[in-house]
Amino acid sequence: MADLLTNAAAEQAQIGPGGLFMATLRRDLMLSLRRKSELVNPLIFFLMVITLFPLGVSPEPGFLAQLAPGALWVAALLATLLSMDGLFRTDFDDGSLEQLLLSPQPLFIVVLAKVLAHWMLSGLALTLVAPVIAVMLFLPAEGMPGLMLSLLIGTPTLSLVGAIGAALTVGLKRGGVLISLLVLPLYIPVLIFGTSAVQAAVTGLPLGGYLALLGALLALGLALAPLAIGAALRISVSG
Amino acid sequence: MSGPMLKVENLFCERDDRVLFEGLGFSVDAGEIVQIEGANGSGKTTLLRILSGLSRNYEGEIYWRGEPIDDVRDQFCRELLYFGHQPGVKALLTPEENLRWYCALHPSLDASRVSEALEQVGLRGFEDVPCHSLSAGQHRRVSLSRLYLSDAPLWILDEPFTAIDKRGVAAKEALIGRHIARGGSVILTTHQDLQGSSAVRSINLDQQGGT
Amino acid sequence: MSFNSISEFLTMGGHGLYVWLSYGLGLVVILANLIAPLQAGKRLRAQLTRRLLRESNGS
Amino acid sequence: MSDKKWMPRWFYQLASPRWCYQICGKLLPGFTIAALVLLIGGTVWALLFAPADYQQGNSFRIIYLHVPSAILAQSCYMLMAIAGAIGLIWKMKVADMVAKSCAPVGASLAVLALLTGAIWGKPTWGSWWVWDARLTSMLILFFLYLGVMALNSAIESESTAAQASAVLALVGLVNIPIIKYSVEWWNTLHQPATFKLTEKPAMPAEMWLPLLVMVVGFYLFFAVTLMMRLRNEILRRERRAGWVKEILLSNSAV
Repeated sequence: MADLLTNAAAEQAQIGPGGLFMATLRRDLMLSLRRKSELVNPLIFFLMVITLFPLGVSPEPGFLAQLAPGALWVAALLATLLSMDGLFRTDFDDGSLEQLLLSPQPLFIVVLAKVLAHWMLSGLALTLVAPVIAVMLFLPAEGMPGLMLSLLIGTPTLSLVGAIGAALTVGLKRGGVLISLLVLPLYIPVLIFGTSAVQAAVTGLPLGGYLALLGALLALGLALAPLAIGAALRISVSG
Repeated sequence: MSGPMLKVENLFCERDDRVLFEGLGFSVDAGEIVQIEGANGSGKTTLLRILSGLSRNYEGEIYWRGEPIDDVRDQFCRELLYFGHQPGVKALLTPEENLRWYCALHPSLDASRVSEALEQVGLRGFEDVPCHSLSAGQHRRVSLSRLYLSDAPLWILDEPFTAIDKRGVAAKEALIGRHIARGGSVILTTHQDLQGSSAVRSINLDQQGGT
Repeated sequence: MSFNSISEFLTMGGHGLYVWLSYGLGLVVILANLIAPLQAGKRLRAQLTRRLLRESNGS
Repeated sequence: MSDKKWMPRWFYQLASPRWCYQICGKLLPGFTIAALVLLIGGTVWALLFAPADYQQGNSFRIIYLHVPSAILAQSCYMLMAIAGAIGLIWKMKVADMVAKSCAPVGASLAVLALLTGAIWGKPTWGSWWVWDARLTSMLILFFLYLGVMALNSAIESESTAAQASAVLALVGLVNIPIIKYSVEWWNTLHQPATFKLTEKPAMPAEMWLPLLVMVVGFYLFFAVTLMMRLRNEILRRERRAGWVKEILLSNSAV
């Protein structure tokens, strides 16, 4: 896999903003693939948090089924948050972030590529394993499409907003807890619409409205978050 | 173009309740080496970070080719090579991958010269070895190979000679000499004296601020 | 006047606890917001003055 | 900077910490008196003369604290974000200081709104806390304040802290309407429509007039505490300026 990526990088000649986007995406994916633990940690965390619910609340199937949409979304949200701290930190520590900020290329391209890479390894991965874990919580089969779709559309927003927190705290030695404090309140709308979508799917109501709202949040996040992330990175590096 | 490349006027910066420099002014012409001197903690790195645009916590004016630097930030970034305290090299990537990403950040660089640059710093044969298994000196040289790639007129180098052996230093000085000869400028900090370059001008930060 | 006697005013028709608790908290928050900056200002001025005197004596 | 030309003069004066310190000093006594008069008068009116609500009885009088503090907690956040933005864009120190002074005041007002809401909830709903849309969004607003304050205190460099907090406050400002909307919508989804704390059909004048007095009083009180905090902040940040030294020395001589 890694070799394939390297060869692809070698073939690319002309590097414009699009090339930078692809190069950064490839680089970040490659870095994560070479650090296997980072790849699976959010997934293991996701699984573990889900395990806590039957143990902590009740293993009764009917009850768990009712709890499942919220529990799955909260666990996915926390798992995304867990991996957020590392998004810019390694780049900050080894000086890559300075080089990135001094590039004449538009900053939001690199930022978007990094967030996309983060999402592919957290949100997208969580979306793919979510049905398996949902079965453990007795989520009815009708709820699965709602779960997958809402996670698919909702988790990129989580990555975008979380990256703002990561960028603001990247200069701090212990930013991990602080990120949660900054970002969790901002996650609430996504959580509300996400769980509602799953619940609607379970009860057989139409999902379209919720997914559209999640999509609107994502569009807004795509438009504005890179600006905030870029500004936050400049401020953090400056300090 | 006549006039200085980079001009600094009335620069003021304080850190942790301490004035690092105040009323600092100087200019850097084409073909000139400016060496920033000063004791540890006198603000050498801070000054280089301000000049490169990384740090915005200062007061005063900086001009790039006669224009306020904030107005021509993109142009300035295109013409700048910054070599910081941290090498900006990813330990998990190979030297070649590191340089390729750097080329993507700077579209004017020719990515096909990456292997040539690595050869220049003596890293031939290490192209596909992850940087974390290289020695400290080799690690540093991965970063320095950017100097061979770059055609940026202004180089800002923060301690470029640490963790590099004597022969490497000589090669680096020759490189800086070539850069000056083709009309580039260098602003650097170093604990070593630069040999054989007549155009070195130094700015001492110890006389600045320090109240 | 909505109340006929002081005791009626104090009990607030059985809601006295809630009303007085609320107004007590309101008073605390308002006073805290006035006293805190006053105190902080005093401390700050004293601290800055001490420092200024120390510095002018030192040099 | 080219954008300085069209800026009105007062904008510059406001940007001068010294001028700002002095004008705040001049305004403070008047504002303090006006705030006290309105707050005391409003409280007396609210407690003694305003009629009791026909449904909620005298517990309705909590509205005269709950609503002003809730309104102000929101206005304060807006001011904090806008001041932060001005500080970011025009590098105006005073704006940074205003933003920093806003956060603790706003947080305390959000706490007051939450506590009075909870206390009011007991006689109205029969429990101290209900996941009512307004209370929930106030709780989230409080969290947003906490985040800004935590970030501000975590970063050592003052200017970096101010800039970072400003970015966070702006992100929060964009989010507040979204959060409000989503919470309200979530609330209607989960709760049968019980009667709300503050939404009343056409409040009579003898009820909303004291409320108006209290709201204005709270705004004035907010101005007073903000100016006091701002003056402290100016002194602290400008401690090396000549005029601050003069003020300090003239005070210590007396």
